[in-house]
Amino acid sequence: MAAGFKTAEPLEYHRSFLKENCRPDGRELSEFRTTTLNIGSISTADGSALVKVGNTTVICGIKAELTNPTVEAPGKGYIVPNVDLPPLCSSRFRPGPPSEQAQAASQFVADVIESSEVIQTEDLCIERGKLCWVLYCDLMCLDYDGNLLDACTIALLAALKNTKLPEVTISTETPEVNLAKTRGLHIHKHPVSASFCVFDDSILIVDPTAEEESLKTAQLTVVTDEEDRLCTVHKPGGTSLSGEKLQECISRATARQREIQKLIDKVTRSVKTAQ
Amino acid sequence: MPRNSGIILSSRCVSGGDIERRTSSHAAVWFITFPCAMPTDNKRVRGPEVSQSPSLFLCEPAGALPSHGPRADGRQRDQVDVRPVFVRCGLVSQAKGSAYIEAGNTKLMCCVYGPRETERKDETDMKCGRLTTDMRFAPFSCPERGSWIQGSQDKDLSLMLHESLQPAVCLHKYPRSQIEVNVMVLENSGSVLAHAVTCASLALADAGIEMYDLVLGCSIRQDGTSYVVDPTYTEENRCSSVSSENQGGLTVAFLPSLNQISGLQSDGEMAEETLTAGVRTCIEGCYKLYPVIQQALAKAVRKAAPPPSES
Amino acid sequence: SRDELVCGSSNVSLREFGCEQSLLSRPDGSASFVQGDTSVLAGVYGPAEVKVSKEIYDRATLEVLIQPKVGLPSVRERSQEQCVRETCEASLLLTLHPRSSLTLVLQVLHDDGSLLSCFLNAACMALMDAGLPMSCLFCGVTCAIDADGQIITDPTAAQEKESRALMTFAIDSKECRVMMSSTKGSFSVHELQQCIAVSQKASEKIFQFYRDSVKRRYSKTL
Amino acid sequence: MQIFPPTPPLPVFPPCLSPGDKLCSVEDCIPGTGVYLRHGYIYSSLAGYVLRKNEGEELPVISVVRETETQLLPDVGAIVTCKVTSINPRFAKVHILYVGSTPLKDRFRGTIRKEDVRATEKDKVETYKSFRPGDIVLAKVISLGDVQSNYLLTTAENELGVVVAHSESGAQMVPISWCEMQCPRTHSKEFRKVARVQPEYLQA
Repeated sequence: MAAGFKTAEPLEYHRSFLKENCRPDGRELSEFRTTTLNIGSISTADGSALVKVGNTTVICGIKAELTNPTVEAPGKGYIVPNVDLPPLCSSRFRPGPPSEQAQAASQFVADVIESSEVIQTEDLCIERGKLCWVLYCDLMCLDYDGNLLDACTIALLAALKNTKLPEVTISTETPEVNLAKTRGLHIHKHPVSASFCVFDDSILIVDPTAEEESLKTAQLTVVTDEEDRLCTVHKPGGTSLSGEKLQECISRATARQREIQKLIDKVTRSVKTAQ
Repeated sequence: MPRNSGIILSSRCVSGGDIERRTSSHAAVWFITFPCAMPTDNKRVRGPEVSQSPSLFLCEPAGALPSHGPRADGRQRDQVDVRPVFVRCGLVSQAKGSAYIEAGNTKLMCCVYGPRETERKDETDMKCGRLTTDMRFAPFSCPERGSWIQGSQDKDLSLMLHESLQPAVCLHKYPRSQIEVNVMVLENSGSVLAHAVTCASLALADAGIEMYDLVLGCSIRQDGTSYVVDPTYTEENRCSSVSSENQGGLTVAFLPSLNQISGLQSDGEMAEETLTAGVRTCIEGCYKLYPVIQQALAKAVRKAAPPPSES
Repeated sequence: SRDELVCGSSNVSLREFGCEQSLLSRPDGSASFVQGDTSVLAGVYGPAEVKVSKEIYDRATLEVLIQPKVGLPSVRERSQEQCVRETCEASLLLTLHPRSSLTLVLQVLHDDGSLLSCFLNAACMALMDAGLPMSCLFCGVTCAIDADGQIITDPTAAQEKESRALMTFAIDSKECRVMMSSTKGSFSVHELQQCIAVSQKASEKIFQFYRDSVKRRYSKTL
Repeated sequence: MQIFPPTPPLPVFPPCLSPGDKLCSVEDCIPGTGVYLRHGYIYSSLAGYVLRKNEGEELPVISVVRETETQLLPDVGAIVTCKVTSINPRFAKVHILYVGSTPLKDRFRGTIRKEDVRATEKDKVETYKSFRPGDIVLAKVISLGDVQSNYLLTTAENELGVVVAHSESGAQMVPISWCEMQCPRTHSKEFRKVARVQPEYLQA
């Protein structure tokens, strides 16, 4: 009869688990789901990564193209992130223009890139005022089971580390692209995000699943980099949060940043040795 | 080679259950690709107005492909030499049924949702269900970056996928409801429609939707007298070296155990007997693929639950 | 004129505030909120008929639309809409109007910095003016950390441009805690706690301003 | 290059079927579920295991079965569990959550008309005295409905009706008669068309 209880009274069902400090899938309140990473699996992209946080799967493909820089910022290239939630990843998304959640996620990723300065857009400039790179970072969710923002930041960071840009020389008027010689991107910072959900204005849980996300009263996402500086504290409304709980989340986020950075380095090394 | 340039004369053959050829061919349509100046799309983060792909400015152009002798990836020409296929079912937790297929570098994923309530109801829905298909290319899936907005080619492929799957699904068992098939191409390295058909029918079977038979897809590329089975992206878009007739591509959707063709799409210009020979080659290609698909399905069913004790 | 209120290391100086209520005839509640040169007009419609697809059986459906001063709303406006909507949902008692719809429209008249906090203040005044049941009031405070680490509250657009970090908080009136936070730029944990403290102090001044303007509004009609 | 981590190898089981496999001819057995008939032969229409059940007559009933008896669609006569979403004097609108015991991933909409609420004194029924939004109700499907309307349901039997209801104060109410429920906290009584609790659901 438990299955009946779960769909008929989802909030009661989750509360009964949270009373014993555990969750329906057996995790503690501050435990992340297993995170697996797969780098460079798309050969048509200049850089790609696939991340699975529990069931939530996000794939990021980066395509570099040539364009001319803006008049105001002649020495800077562009980086254009976009998150898409296709109808494939969950039955709640309909085909058509991106939903508010997809647009909010795109804006979140754009803010994280800008705030954390993960790469300097000056590195993307080829010829000041004439020619520069534009990195289209396309993030797509293949399986939506909650906590989209964490999976997106990890996928983006791993894909940026995997990106190879061909060398471009401007001898005559038209640029010359030499695919043989490629160079990687210089990654200045490693921003990693940790998302939390608040239940009944008090209980704080980490890495919520889609079900837990639908029952939340507030949601908080903290992005930190390796020098423990905060890049984003994104709490889009909901019930208020005290200072101590906010501090609790920040310390959990810094621990998470260490874990993920180790994971990305390990996988990048294993891919390098494999080539 | 930009994705869709040059003359495409597409003639589509659609058949219901048995082979009955109703050809409806479109007039010659000329697609010219502009540097992708997308309409202002204010629902996404926008980059510069116009940007070109670096492949337009390559200092040494890609070498022309040999038109006889072994193919670039070592497979033989004029033989049913299909790329090895990696298939998995049941990967997406949210979907009723899902399948992932990898043939060479072509990577496709398909999810099935339903049967669920139809938004728009009309008379035919009362008696039998409705099948909707949506096929999309990820922007990073082709050498030339595609846009997020579904192009006309994606819509065309979705329609062909729908025509190939519709005869194989027992829709009369799902009155008043709708079954949604979503295919996402992660990487396009040739014969995308063929593998999409196979992947979609596998996802339907994994979802527990009743079907008359699985649907397998195979495609060939005819170049003069020689043909290549399961062509890669470069072979598909290569302009022919010898300009004789019989230039074109052919994709067949085939029901293996009922021995029927449910969908046939061919473009280019071919003589009658070349076309029928091509169809026969494709059918042979599908039979080669059949055991791998059955084995993948069996593994998914076993993983879901051990067999019930024989009563 | 900036009325100075020196507290702790940073001064909580807010620009000249101005607020006018029920200035529009069509919406059920409306308010215009001016912070320095930044001014926003808010209109509230509802509780009204709801579309079947958006209907929630036990509470009202709140929809927020932000219209920029020029051009069409883009991805940034959608993200701001989400912040304002979820803040209002937390403070409104939506279960008292089940299966109905509330629409909040925010029109930017002029943007000279601290736009998101001006949205929040205008939204709160408009909801009050519409007479909707609310569990608590909320106000928006924006803090900027300039190059040498000083915290400026309610910055102008120029101050925002050369600031190292920018944070906007929604503070609720009951426990004075953070309901919404949207940040830009990188900062340390200590700077974050400092900015929250400054915002909480500034929120008391703003809530006092709310009471004064509502008292002024109803003293005329009584 | 595999894109997903490989799953561990599985023990070998008897071969399972995929759609379109020929099972046997019509003379050998009677088609059950998950199979279809074509040109005198029985073919499997599901991916699953063969199940031969012989009930008395000489020909066994052959069917193909998947892991759980996934009743995918609410069909006529099925007992469904649903949640009331809105009520008005003429009918109550519900979302169907369960068909039998299998939860539905996607919600189907249903309607309980006023005259289908109970069997006795059909015309004196007031819907707001029978259901309230948010109640969990057991009902039976009487028709698939036509183009405009959705599934038509009925609660006109004793064991159909409200199973779980929350009172004004939010506590879960206890049924005290076939048409009344009481809130344990405020002891206030509210009218509902209560389902008589089946003996097997009464835990100790």
